[in-house]
Order: sequence, then structure tokens, then C-alpha cells
Amino acid sequence: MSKPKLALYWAASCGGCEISVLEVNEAILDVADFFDIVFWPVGLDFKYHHVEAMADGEVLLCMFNGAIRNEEQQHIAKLLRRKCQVMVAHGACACWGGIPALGNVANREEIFDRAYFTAPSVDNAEKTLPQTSTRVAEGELKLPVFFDTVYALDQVVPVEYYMPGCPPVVDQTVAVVQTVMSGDLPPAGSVVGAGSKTVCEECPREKHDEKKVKRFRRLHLCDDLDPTKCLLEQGVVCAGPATRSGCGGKCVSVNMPCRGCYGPAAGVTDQGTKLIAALAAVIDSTDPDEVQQIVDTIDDPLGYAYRFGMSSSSLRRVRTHG
Amino acid sequence: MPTLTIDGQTVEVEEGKTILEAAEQLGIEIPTLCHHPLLEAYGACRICTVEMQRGKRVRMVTACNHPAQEGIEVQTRSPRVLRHRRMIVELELGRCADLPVLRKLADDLGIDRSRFGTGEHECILCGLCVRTCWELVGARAISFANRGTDREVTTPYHEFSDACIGCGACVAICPTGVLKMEDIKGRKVIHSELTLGPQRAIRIPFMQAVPNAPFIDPDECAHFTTGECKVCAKVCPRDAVDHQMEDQFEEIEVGTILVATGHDVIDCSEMLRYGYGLYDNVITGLEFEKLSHATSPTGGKILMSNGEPPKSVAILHCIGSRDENYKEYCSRVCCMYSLKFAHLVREKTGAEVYELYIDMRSAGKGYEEFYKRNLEEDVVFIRGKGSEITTWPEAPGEEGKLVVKCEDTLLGTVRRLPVDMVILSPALQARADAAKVAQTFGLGCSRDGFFLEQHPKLGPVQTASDGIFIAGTCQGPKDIPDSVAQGAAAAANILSLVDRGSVVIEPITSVVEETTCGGCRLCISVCPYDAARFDEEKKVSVVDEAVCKGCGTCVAVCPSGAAQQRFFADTEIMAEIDGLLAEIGDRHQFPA
Amino acid sequence: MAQFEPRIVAFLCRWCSYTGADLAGTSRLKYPPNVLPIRVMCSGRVDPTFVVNAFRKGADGVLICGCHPGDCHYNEGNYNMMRRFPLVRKLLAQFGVEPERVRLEWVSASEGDRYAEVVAEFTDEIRKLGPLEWAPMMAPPPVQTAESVVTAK
Amino acid sequence: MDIATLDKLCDRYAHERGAIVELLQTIQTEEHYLPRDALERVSANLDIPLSQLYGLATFYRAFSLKPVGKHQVLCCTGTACHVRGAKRVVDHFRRVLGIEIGETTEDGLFSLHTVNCLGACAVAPVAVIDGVCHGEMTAANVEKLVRQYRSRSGE
Amino acid sequence: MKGIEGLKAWQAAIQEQRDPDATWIAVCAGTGCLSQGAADLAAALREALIRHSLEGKVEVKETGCRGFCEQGPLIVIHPEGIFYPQLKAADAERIVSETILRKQVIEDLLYQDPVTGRRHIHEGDIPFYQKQMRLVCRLNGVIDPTHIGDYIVHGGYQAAAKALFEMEPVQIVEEIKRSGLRGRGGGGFPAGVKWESCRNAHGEPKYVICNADAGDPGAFMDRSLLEGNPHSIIEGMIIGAYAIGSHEGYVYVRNEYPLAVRNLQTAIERAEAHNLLGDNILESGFDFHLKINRGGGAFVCGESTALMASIEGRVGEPRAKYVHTVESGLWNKPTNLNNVETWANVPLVIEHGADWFSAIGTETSKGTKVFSLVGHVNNTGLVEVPMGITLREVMFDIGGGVRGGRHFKAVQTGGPSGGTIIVDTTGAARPAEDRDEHERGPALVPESLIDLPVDFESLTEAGSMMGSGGMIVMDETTCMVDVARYFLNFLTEESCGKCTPCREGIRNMLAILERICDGRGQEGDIDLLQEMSDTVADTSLCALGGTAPNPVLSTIRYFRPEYEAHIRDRRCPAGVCTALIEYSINATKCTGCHACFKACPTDAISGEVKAAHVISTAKCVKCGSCLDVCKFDAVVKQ
Repeated sequence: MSKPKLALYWAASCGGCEISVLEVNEAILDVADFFDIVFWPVGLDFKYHHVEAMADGEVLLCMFNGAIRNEEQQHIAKLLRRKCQVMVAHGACACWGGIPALGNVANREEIFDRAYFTAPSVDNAEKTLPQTSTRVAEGELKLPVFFDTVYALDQVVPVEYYMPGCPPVVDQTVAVVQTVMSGDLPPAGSVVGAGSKTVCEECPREKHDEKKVKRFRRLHLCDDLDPTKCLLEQGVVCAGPATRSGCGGKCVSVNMPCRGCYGPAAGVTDQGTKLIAALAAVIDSTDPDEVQQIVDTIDDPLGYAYRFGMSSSSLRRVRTHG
Repeated sequence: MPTLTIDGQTVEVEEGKTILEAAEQLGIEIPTLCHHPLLEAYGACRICTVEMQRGKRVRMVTACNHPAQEGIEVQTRSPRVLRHRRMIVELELGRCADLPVLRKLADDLGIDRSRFGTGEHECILCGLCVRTCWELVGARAISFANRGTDREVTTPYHEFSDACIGCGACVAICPTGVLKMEDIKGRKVIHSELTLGPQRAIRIPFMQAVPNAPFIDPDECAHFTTGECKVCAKVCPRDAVDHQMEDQFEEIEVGTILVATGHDVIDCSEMLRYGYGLYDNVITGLEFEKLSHATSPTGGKILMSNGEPPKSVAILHCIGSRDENYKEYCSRVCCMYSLKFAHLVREKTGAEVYELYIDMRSAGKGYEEFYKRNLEEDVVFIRGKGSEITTWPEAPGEEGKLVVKCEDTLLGTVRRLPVDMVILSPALQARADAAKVAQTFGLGCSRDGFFLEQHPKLGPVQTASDGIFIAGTCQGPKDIPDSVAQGAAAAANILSLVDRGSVVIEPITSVVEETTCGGCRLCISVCPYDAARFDEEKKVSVVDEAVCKGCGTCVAVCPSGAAQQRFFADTEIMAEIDGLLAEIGDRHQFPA
Repeated sequence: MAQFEPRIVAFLCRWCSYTGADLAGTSRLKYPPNVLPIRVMCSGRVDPTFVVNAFRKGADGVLICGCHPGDCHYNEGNYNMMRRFPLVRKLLAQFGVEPERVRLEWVSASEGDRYAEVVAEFTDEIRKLGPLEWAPMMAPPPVQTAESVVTAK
Repeated sequence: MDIATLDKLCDRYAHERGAIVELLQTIQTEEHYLPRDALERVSANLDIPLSQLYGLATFYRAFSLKPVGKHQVLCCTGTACHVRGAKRVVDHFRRVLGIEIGETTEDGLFSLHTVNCLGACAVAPVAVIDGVCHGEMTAANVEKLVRQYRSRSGE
Repeated sequence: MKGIEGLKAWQAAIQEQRDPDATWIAVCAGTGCLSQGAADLAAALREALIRHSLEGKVEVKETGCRGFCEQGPLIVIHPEGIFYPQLKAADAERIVSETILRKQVIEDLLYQDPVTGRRHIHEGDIPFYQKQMRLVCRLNGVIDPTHIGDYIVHGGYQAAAKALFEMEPVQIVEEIKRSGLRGRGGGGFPAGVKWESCRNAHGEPKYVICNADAGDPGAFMDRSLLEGNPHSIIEGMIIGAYAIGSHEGYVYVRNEYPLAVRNLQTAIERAEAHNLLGDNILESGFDFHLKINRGGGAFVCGESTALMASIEGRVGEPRAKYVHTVESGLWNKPTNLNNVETWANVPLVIEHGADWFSAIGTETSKGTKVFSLVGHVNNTGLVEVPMGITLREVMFDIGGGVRGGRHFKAVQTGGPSGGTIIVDTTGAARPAEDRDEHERGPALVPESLIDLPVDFESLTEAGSMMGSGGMIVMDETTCMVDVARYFLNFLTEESCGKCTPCREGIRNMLAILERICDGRGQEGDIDLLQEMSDTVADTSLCALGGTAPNPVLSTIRYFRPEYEAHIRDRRCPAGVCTALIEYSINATKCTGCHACFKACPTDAISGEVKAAHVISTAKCVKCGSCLDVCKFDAVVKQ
């Protein structure tokens, strides 16, 4: 029987996950041996009709990275869902909306207004906007409809496995591919390519029972950080405690606080509120006014809470048209 | 041990004893004026002179300080001794007024009048007071002044001496009573302690005190002010007095605590219109109880501050109770004790009694019948709260009286009652330190400051904290039967806990899932009871179930969701939320 | 349309607020039925996730009640809630949820009347704010017919 | 006597046992009487109860609590002087000075005291004024002496 | 300076400087003479010497009292020993120019014996001194008390040195006991026995005290000893302290004796400077410090326990002596208290030995006693006589008989505690048979009382007591009731007031006596006085009260008729009690010289010059001034 087919697609994302697939270096050869890559728009010149031509479920594994921002991506997602057996949400964007999902703080109108009118580098006196279909000399140009909200993959099509990370760490990617190749598939819906604990477990810094801070500090303003001590205990917002382990503590080992790209820990539905709870727990005061002052030092709670998980957050998007 | 004969009787006494002590041992009485067993013999009055024969020499010596020597023969009533004794008493009478102590001696010796006339001095210069002040009390405030016939006892420059600590010892020991104890400390006798005369430094607090033993009041005791005295220790036959004893604080471990700290009574002097503290004869119920009690200084007689029995008494209910400006609640006990007072006054003094009430709350067993009895005893009941007490007479018959203004709602008129004495029934209120006590025992406080029972109906003596119970007026105003009942209830509860042998701990506790806990220790940081500890090997937090009280704070804080609370897990609460908001049916489900 | 009846989820601490609410009931106090109480062991137990989740599931307001500071049966539980509350409010504000929709009140076991008062006042306030209507936000992406998408020849 | 000298005096006698009467003597000779604040100061410095000092001040004839006159008139009433008519001399002094024994004249010039024996019995009856001894006093020379001292203090 | 040799060496050194036959004048500067102008006399002498440019060669030395106060101010010119009494400043010039320069005796300045009229040049042959035996007072009037050298040159401190270096303390006590020296304070308690019991009493430190209170009025022998020869007392105390084992001593001096205090203070300072007092006396290893304690002026402080209370800074209140002060005295430590004269005798006993001392005086009273002979006697002054001399010798041979040729009525010894011995030549005394059993005093009042030997036992037997040595001679112008009243008045003022019998008893007895003197005496007063006296004497706490009744009892005993005269006839035989006497002028004798008119302070006398004057009994206050000035004996007092 011919080799199992592998499909990769790059939807609303930075493409980092695609590149991270290349990062497996020589392991790509094993992949090539085992799989017959049938759809990889960024890597190989495949077209949509190639996929449409396939039979349903013909493809074994589809590594879908990127969130669903417009109509086209929704369509391809549905298409691939039909065509392949195992759909893997590859990377934070696919799993929870990722960075693009930060667009949910605004709607299409506000985004276009910013992108095409008010952005400082824009010179668009006629205020022209891209249209879903425009007639040009050569004929009719079509653009997909730009959704107000960015959706995670599993909010469009059912997803078998979620592979967190932005991008997923190389050896986690290798491990996932090998698991799939081995055929020993974990139960549907589980998160693969990550640990079962939180980043704190992999973080080399010392943690103490007493976690009390009088104010939170922006990283770039700190010059006295103790490299051996837990960042949160020093007043730097670090999403480590609320983020699933698996990355090996890459960021915290180089004095960068974790931003939560590996998503919520096991059993947690909303990573953001859990981080908020954690941040509140370290506030050192019993006086309401002083607590308010300390909270004021956290300038963008939403930004910290849902940097990578806006789409699958409880409230998904900001209510703009009130 | 010297042996000697006195008036023909031989006696053997210890070394260092005096003739006087030897005579006492034989029961022979020798008169003394300036001698006191606790003081060093002074030998000033010479009334104790006796005839002593030693060998062949016969001499007249004073018995109070002459040592009882071996082989001496003493005559205490020989003609020569009596002649001298009579002359000395005559000389004293010549100098002093007819003082009882001298009159007694004169009668014994058969002297009716002194040939040297009668003086007007009341001090016989025995020096007992000076020596007590110097040797016993140690204040050294008074001394002898001048010489010869001008000799007198005085303070320097006859002025008030700031060395005097007002202990009253000199007054107590003075045989003629010339020294008087001015109430120099300005204590208002009738009100504050209801004790008349100088306050003994060592006294039994009150008659029925348990234990019924004396205590030393350090502020009054001369030893603590001058370092001397200790007379009480000297005279106590069982050496029970020890001035070195200190208050001791004992720390005991108990399983259960019964808080029964009682109540305070509102300070009536805050309500200026009743003139409490201003007029002598406006007293509170508590003070009337002390006054009419059999062990009171007046022996239970109801007297005004000037010592006369009152002819008319007004008893004012609800002073501070059922009053928006003070206490809104009814203090529950005043009506009944006011009726008791009315009955007592009628019975003991027959005075006219006015009861000013709003509602007569005689709700207890036999209470109503007692109220009816008071009616029959012609107690005048006026339905209307006493509004003001003044001494400003406006009508005849009001001079020198306390005039009680009140509105008689049944007659619909404002009345003025001129009475001799007013008894106020002050509101019961939580003790001043109730808040602090509540915090110490983790008790809740109701708005009026009384402690909060676990449940008004189902747990009146239990409290929010297991093992801590409350009883009596600390939980709210109530009378003695109710307090006793609550006390018994609390005791029963405690005993049931005690003999159960084991303690039921809270089932609702937190537990940490080892596989998902990342070891961030946030739970340890927030736990108020330090129930969560970090396990160094497994690198995870662990919750000690016995210590955990089940508040769930750690669960809310655990970012990894590893910590969960039994019976209140996240999923359960989320389900509750879904259930509550179910009608609008926005289920999260897959698109069709 | 009938007057908008807001749906308010309330988290009541078992020792104080829940008992206070119970006292309000036994004292036969009248107060609006819009509040749906959930009993938690301590106000410290209320996780921001519950609050956000309640709004997501259609609640128009969330009320959290705890013991007065210092009275908490667990000594510090209510202090932890006090620390979370401003942060949750700030997060909700960023999501466009009016901060007034979530409220933290200290109600002790004896303050039955106060509990009734809080509920009445809060219900009025939410009624003025109108329904939250968060369901549209959670709608799946609009469905497009397959052909309108294919363009290129 | 100002406080400083008084304190110095107290220090000198502080360690010497049995010097209280000596100390009072010194004050009396210095000030001619024992001022009240001096006694209170001594009582404080030497920790002696004021009542004891007051007793001493009123017991001994040498001390007086009230200021005495500029000139001290001491009439000897010893037995020898008595039998030679000392009583008449004393009575005469009382009449001339207009004061009783132990008092001081209003103008503060003279104070009259009687003494047991001055040891000049040979020239009894004797009167000593400011330490100067005048023997064989008669009623006559009482007036002469008083005029003499009054004029001398008048300069 | 070390030991006896050092002392003797110093003595020899001084002797060398002194030319034995150089002339020098000793001016008596005792209080008695000073009060009669001795100071001016000394100054005048010095000026005269300067005028005659003799100031370097002839020295004027101011010495202590020589005893003959009557003849003060007096000088003795050495080496001849010429005695000039009753000098005035003016005589200085003659003395220097004649006696000093030309060695001529000035006849008219010499002492003239009032009885024989003979003049005597040398002190020795004056009767006043002949019968005396001046031992304790031998240096009085010879040495300058402020110059220690004078005392050393006369063998001063050698007795002390002898005691310190050659005798053991026990030996000293034995010597004093053998000498029979008895206390000169009045009690007459054997000094040796007292020292022994104090030495044996356990308790440290021990104190020695010199009772220089000399409270007895009319007795100033202690004062002249302190002024004249303070070193003898210091030396006596050193010996006593060494014997008893005490290192601390006090001299309790009366405040009314400023000269005595000053001289004693100087003596102490000089003695300490010369290592004769203080630490390591004469390098003997024995320390003894002496402090002066000025009494506050209270007769009661003469009593030992009251004196000690005064030193302790407490009020002079005696306390029961059932426990003797030798065991528990000052600050409850063993204390040995002796009188000034007793201490002064101690060096004599040690220097000459007990046998020499016990040879003087009678069987039971050894040594000499200094008496102050005062009152109506010619030769008032200090007399040191051997014990056992008779009253007659003292009063007449030495004393020169009664003044003004009057009759001798009584002599009072022992001061307020003493009694009155009656040598009644006026016959007013009463035979002894009818005195009742509890009366005190001698059974007999024979004429021969005048020949009563003066010693402890006989004086006590005669109803009086030795006392401190006051001997007050009274002539017939003295009213005995008034004497008793005087003593009781004195005792009422001096009683400390602590015990009832003394404070109240004496006050009431005085009231009775004053009533009698006022002419308001009643029957039975005398018996009441005696009854009260009995109780006061028996039950009083200290000697003051105990002996207070003696003057009253003894005057009643011998002069009951005089008392009865006062009570029944309202008459004062002696003319003393002012209420009972009247002054009138004998018109025949009155020359109208107007002297009494001017003298009378209450101008009770009226009359023109040259005419007979009249006294108005209403205004007369009986001051007696008129009697004094009247040269014509016109004023009559009866």
C-alpha cells in the first residue's frame, strides 16, 4: 500500500510552525520516507484542487497551523477535515488563536480603519478598502471575507490532537511525528508534544513559599533581576505557573518571563483567568486602596492573560459594538 | 528560761520576755496606755509601774519594758503601786478631758475627780500614733514637737504632710480617738465602693466572695508604698501572708472553651438629663441592690446619702434601652428587678413608690403575678418614660427634692414628681472589650456588640468555631434563669464533645494532583493555616488534611488546576453556573 | 416586552453571607429574586474563571459576598478575594464588560437586611445597564457556501 | 543661705553619722533661724523625714523657726544669778523691750532668751548680748545697754 | 614623733627655748574674768610693754581660769608669782613700770584678806588657795590652752604614752578600779567598773563619750576645765578608749559655751597635727578619732541616754536603762560615758599611780572634787578640794564666809537634782524627831552639820547629793519656798515631756508652789506636794524626774515654818515673794534726794525734792530698784 499521506497547511499564522517543521533537520528524511507529503503550500507547489480531488480520509495526518481569520481559511480547514483522518492543530495559533487572535480586541471595521486609514505610514486619501470582489481590467478579483473574530481551528472543525507551542519545540515536533508514525495514537482531543505539568516544573529558578510583591514591573525597566530567583516573586509578570510544560523552560532560562505559548495546564479551560488568580495571589496588602495601586501597576491584564489564547478564552472577543 | 514570781504566782517564760508578758501569761492584768504588742515598748505613760524586788533592792520599774529576769519578785497591786497608779491617772485627768480610756482606769482605781482639775487635751501623748507611723507603716509623717508641757503630736508646720499615705493606721491605734480620718481622697462613699471609713488594705472583697479569703490591695497597702509595715504577716498565726507573691499566668491546653464574659451596664452619667453623678440620690439599680443587700455597709437599710430613709422613691425604666440614641433593643431584665425594688422599698421604708415604665414586660413564670402584687401594695405605676430629673423647685413641696419630669401617656399630661430618691434601670450593653474577645476566640459579633451564636434557633450556645461555646448575657441581655439554662446547655454540649473521644474534622478539604502540580508553591503562599507544604523529593505541594480547614483559597489560586477542593471542585461549581443559567441554552456545541 | 429581568449569579460564603441570606429569608425580608446564589466555603474560593464563565454563560451580573475583613472564619480568605477583585474588574473592562456588572460586598451572618438591600440595589443597577448578551460573541464563524469561495480558473 | 552652700553643707555632713544637730547648728548660726525651705532641702538631700527635723527644731532651745532679732539678749537665770536677783533683771528687760521671753521686737532688733548658766556666776546676775558678757546687771543699766545697742545698730 | 622618747625629746626641746627665769605675765582669761574686762587689761599690758620696749622680752599669756572669779580680772607675774587681783586697764602702766622693770611690789594692788585685812603677795599664801588641792586645775591659769607646747612642757600626754606603750588595756582598767576614781557627773558610779563592763560587752564598734553638757545651773567647773586645759580631757579619753578598745569618741558640749567649744576644737586640731590624736597615735598602732558634738541646749541631754539620742540626731528623749548604756548605748553599741572632770582625772591616776590617787580623799570618795562656790559668799569661784573636807572649811575658810556679813542660811548642792543642806544658824530649822517615815534626808539636823565632810555618801545622807559640784550659798535674804519654786520652774521648762509623772507631776507641783508664793496657799498643800513628790520620784523614767522633788522635799523638811508662814500668814519672812512684800519709805530717813523717783520704772514714787517721798502700793511692781539706789536705807521692805 502506498505511504500514508501527510498534509500541512499554513492558515492565519506567522508561518513559524511551518519553518519549525523544517527545523527537524535530517529527521525530515525519516518523515519523507514514512510519509507521502501531498499538500504543503509553503513547501511544495500544491493547489487546492489537488486536495479536492482526493477521497475523504485519504490523507492520514494533517498538520494544520494557524487560526481561522477569513473565509478562505475556514473553507480549507473544512476541506482538509474531510480529506484526512487525523487533524492536528499545530502550534498555538491553531490550538487557541495565538497572536493573530489578539485581533479579537477589535472588529473588521476597526482593523481596516487602522490598517488602511489611520496607521501612521498609510497614505490613503481616497479611503479605498479591499473588497471581497473587485472588477478590474483583467476580470473579477475575489478576496475572501474578513471575519470580525479570529477563531481557533477546533471552533471550525473537530480536531484530534493539539500541539502547542509558538513554535512547538523541535524535539516535541519530532516526538509527535514519530508517535503518529508509530500508530500508537493517544486518545482524541488530547494535547500532544507537551508535558502534563506547568513551566514552573522545568524552570531552573528557585521558588519560595513566601510570594509577596508590593508592585509589578515591566521587564525592560528592571535592571536588578536575580537570575536564580522566580521572576514572579520579583514582581515580573510570568505566565509560567499557568502554562503547560513541554518547552523545557527555554524563555525563563534566558531571563525572559514565560508568555504562556504552551497554553493552559491540563484540566484548565481558561488559562487567562488562572493567571489573573495567580497574579492576585502574590499581591502583598490587606488594604483595598493599596491593592488597587498594585493592580494599577499591571497595565494590560488581557494582554498577559490571552496573549496566545484569545480565541479559546471564555469570552473569546471584546464586545465592541455594544 | 527565767522563772519569776508575780503576785505570789511563779511562772517560767522564754528569754527576752518582759514582766508584762510574763504577767499576761499568768492572766494577771497590768494596765497600759502607751503599750502595743506590735510596737517596741516606749515607757512613757508609766501606768504599768510595778514593785520589783531583786536580791535585797526593791525598785519601782515599768513592766512593759523591764526584762523578766531570773528570781525577781514582782508585786502588781501593792499599796505603793496602787498609790502611784492613782496619782498618775489623776495627773492625766488633770491634763486631759474626761476620755473614756482614762475614765475606765479611774473607775477601776476608784478616782472620781482629779485634784488637778480637768484639762481639755484629748491627746494623752502616749506616742502610739507616732511610733506606728515610724516603726510599722514607715511613712514617718508625724512626730512629737516642742518640749515639756508644750509637747504635742503634729505634722511639720501643722500642715498636710505629703509623706502621709492616708493609711489610717494612726487613727486605728489611737486609744482616745482624737485622730480622725478625713475622707481626704475625696471618694464619694455612697456611689463608688459603698464602704464607709478608711479602706482596709487587706480585706475580704465582699461577704459572699468565693474564695471567702482576704486579699491585699497593692494601691492601699503601706508595704508597697513605703516598703515597711507587713503587720498582717506578723500577726497571721498560720503565716499565710506573703508579700512577694505575684500574679501568675498559666497557660492550659483545652479542647473546648465556654465564653461567658457577661455584660456591662450603660454609663448613666452620659445622659446628663438624669443627673446621675450630679445629684447624690440618683443611683442605678446595681447600686440600689448593693445598698439594700443584707451585707451592705448600711446593713441592708435603704438610706439616702445623708443617712435618712427616703419618703418617696421613683424608679425609671428603660434608661438607654429601647432608645434610638443609645440601645434599640430591650434589656429584658429591668422591668422585673424594678418591680422587686418597688416591693423592697415599700416593705422596708413604706415610702411612696412611682414606677415610670413604657411596657411592663413581666413575661417570666410567676412574673405577672408579682406585678399584680405590686399593684396591690399601692405602688404608683405611670405609663411614660422619665424624661428629666432636676432639683429646681417650681412648685411648693419641691424644695430639696429630686423632681422627675415625665409624660403620663394614660392621663395624657406631663407630670412633675418630687421624690427623695431615684433609681435608674440602665440598659445592658456588650462589654467594652467584647470586640477584642470576639477576635481572640474567632467569634462573630452582632451589630450591638453581643457575641453571635451559631444559629438563633438551632445553635444558641454554639458558635461559628467548633469547640467554642457562649452562654449568658455576653450573647445578649437575658435574666438569671435564661443564663443558667444557657450555661447548662453549653456544658452539656461540651461534655458530649469530651466523652466522644474523637473529633470530627472537616470533610471539605483540598487535595493536590501530583501529576499536574508544577511546584509553583502559590498555594503554600496563600494558605492561612500552613496546611500546604512543599515535598522536596517529589517537587510538588502536599496538603495536610488534618490541618486544612477547607476554605478553598488555594484551589482558586492554583494556576495549574492541580489543587482541587472536595465537594467544591471547579467542575462542580462550573456545572452549578451552567445549571443556573441553563434556560437561555447557549450550549457550546459543534455547528451542525 | 416585559421589563428586562437581569440574571445575577451570586457567590455566597458559607459562614457569613450565606447565613445572612438565610437570615434575610427567615426574617421574611422582601428582595428581588434575580440573584442565583452559589454557596462556596469562602469568598477566597471564588476563581476569576467562575466570574468570566458566568458572564459567558449569559449572566448579566455577578455578585460576590464574603465576611467582613477580620471576621472570616478562615482568617484571611476574604482578603484574597479582595486582592483578585480589582484585577478581574480590569480584565472584564478590557473585554468591554461594564465593571459595575461585578460586585464584591461584605455581608456578615447577622446582616440579613443588608443582604436584601445589596441584592435590590444591584439588581436595579444591572437592570439599568441592560442585558449583557454575550451569546453572539460565542457564535461560530459565519458559514459560507463552498462555491463562492473558489475563484481562480 | 542659698541652695548651693546648703547642698555643699549637706554633702559634708552626709557621710558623718550623728551630725544632724551639728548641721542645724551651723544653719542657725548662719541664718539666726531655721528657714522652712532649708529644712525641706536638708530632708530631701539627707533622706531624713521632715517630721524628725521639725521635732529637733522645736525641741532644742538653740533653734528657732522664726527669724530672731539682730541682737541676742541672753539673761542667765542660773541658781547663782537667781539668788542675786536675775528674775528682776529679766522682768526689766521684758518691760523695756516690750516683749516676752522667746519673742523678738517688731523692729527685729532684739530677741530675749533666758539661759541656765553662762558660767560667769562671780559677776551674777549676768546678761550676754551678742556674745559680750555684762556682769552685775541692775534694772538701771538694762535701759543703758538697750539704748547703747539700739543706737549702735542705728548707725 | 614616736613613743615616749619622742614626746620627751619634744618636751626638752621646748624647755630649752624657755628661759626659766624670764618674766612673763599670766592674765586669767576664763569667762568669769573676761566678763569683767580681762581682755582690755591684757591689751593695756601689751601696750605698756611696747611703750617700755619690752615687748620681745616680757610675754603676756592669756591663760585659763585660776578659780578666784570674785577677784577677777587678775594676773600673776612670773617667775616671782606676784598676784594682783581686781585690776583695771589703767593699772597696766604702773604694773609694767614698777613691778616688771624695777621688780617693786605695788602694795595697794595686792590681795587684801577681807577678814584679817592682811595683804598677800603670792597666790600660795592667800587663804582662798591655801586649803585647796589643785590637781585637775593645776595647769589652769598656767598654760595657754590654745598653745599645745605649754601642755607638753608640763609633761602633757606622757600619761597617755605610758598607757599606750607600757600598759595593757586590762591593766589600765585595773589601775582605775584600784584608784577608786568615781564619776564626777553626779552619780558617783565607780569609773573602773564602768570601763570594765563596757570593755567586756560584745558588739563593735565601741564609743567613748565626754558629757560636757554641764547643764546644772550654777555649776561651771566643766566649762573652765574645757577652756583652761582641754588637752587633759583629750589625753584622758585616749587612755579610756585604749583601755576599753574604742576608736571613736564624742565630746558633747553645750552650745552656750562658745569659748569652750573653740578652745577644744583648737586643741583637737593641734593634737591631730602632732600625731597625738587620730590614726596611729605616737606610732603605737592605736587609732582614736574625737569629734565635737554641740548640744542643742537642753538640760535633759545631761542624762546619758538623752545625750546619745541627741548625738544620733534624735530628740533628747531618755529611754529605759534596764539595759545599761555600756552594753547598748550610742547606735545600740557599747558606749562608755564619763563627765569632763572624770576624764581630766584619768591622766593623773595613770601618771602617779592608783595608790597616790587613793591616798587623797576619804574611805569611799577618792581624789579631789572641783566645786563652784557661788551665791551669797565672799569668794565666789572654782574650788578644787580633796574629798572629805568639811563644809565649814569650804564655805568659811576658802569661801570667806557670807557676803555682806549676813547670816548663813543654807547651801544647795547637786543643782536641780540635788537638795539643800541646812546649816541653819538662824534656828529656823526643825528638829528631826517628828518627821514621818517616808520623808527623805538625814535623820538629824545638828548644828555640827557645818562640819559635814564633803563626799558622796555624807552629802546623799544629808538629803542632797554631790551632783556636778555646784555649791550655792544662801543667806537669810533667800526665801526657801522661792528656791523650790525656781527649781521646779527650771525643771518644767527642761523636762523632755515624754513621761507623765515628770511632765504633769512637776507642772502641778510648780502650780501649787506658785500659788503659795502668790499668797493663795491652802492647808494640805504641803502634804499634797509630798505625796506627789513620792510618785514623781518613784515612777519617772529618768533622773531628771526622779530627783526633781529633792529641792522641794528638803526645803519642806527644814523650813516647814517658812512654808506655813507663806500659807497661813500670807508672809514671806525672807521678803522675796513679791506678792507678799511691800515697799515703803521711812519718812525719817528719807532725805528727799529724788534718786528713787528717777529709778522707779513704773513711777510709783511721788514726792518733791528735799521732802519725804511716798510709794503708792498700787503702782509698785516691787522691782526693788528704789531699794538699790537709796543711799540712806530709807526704803523698807517687809
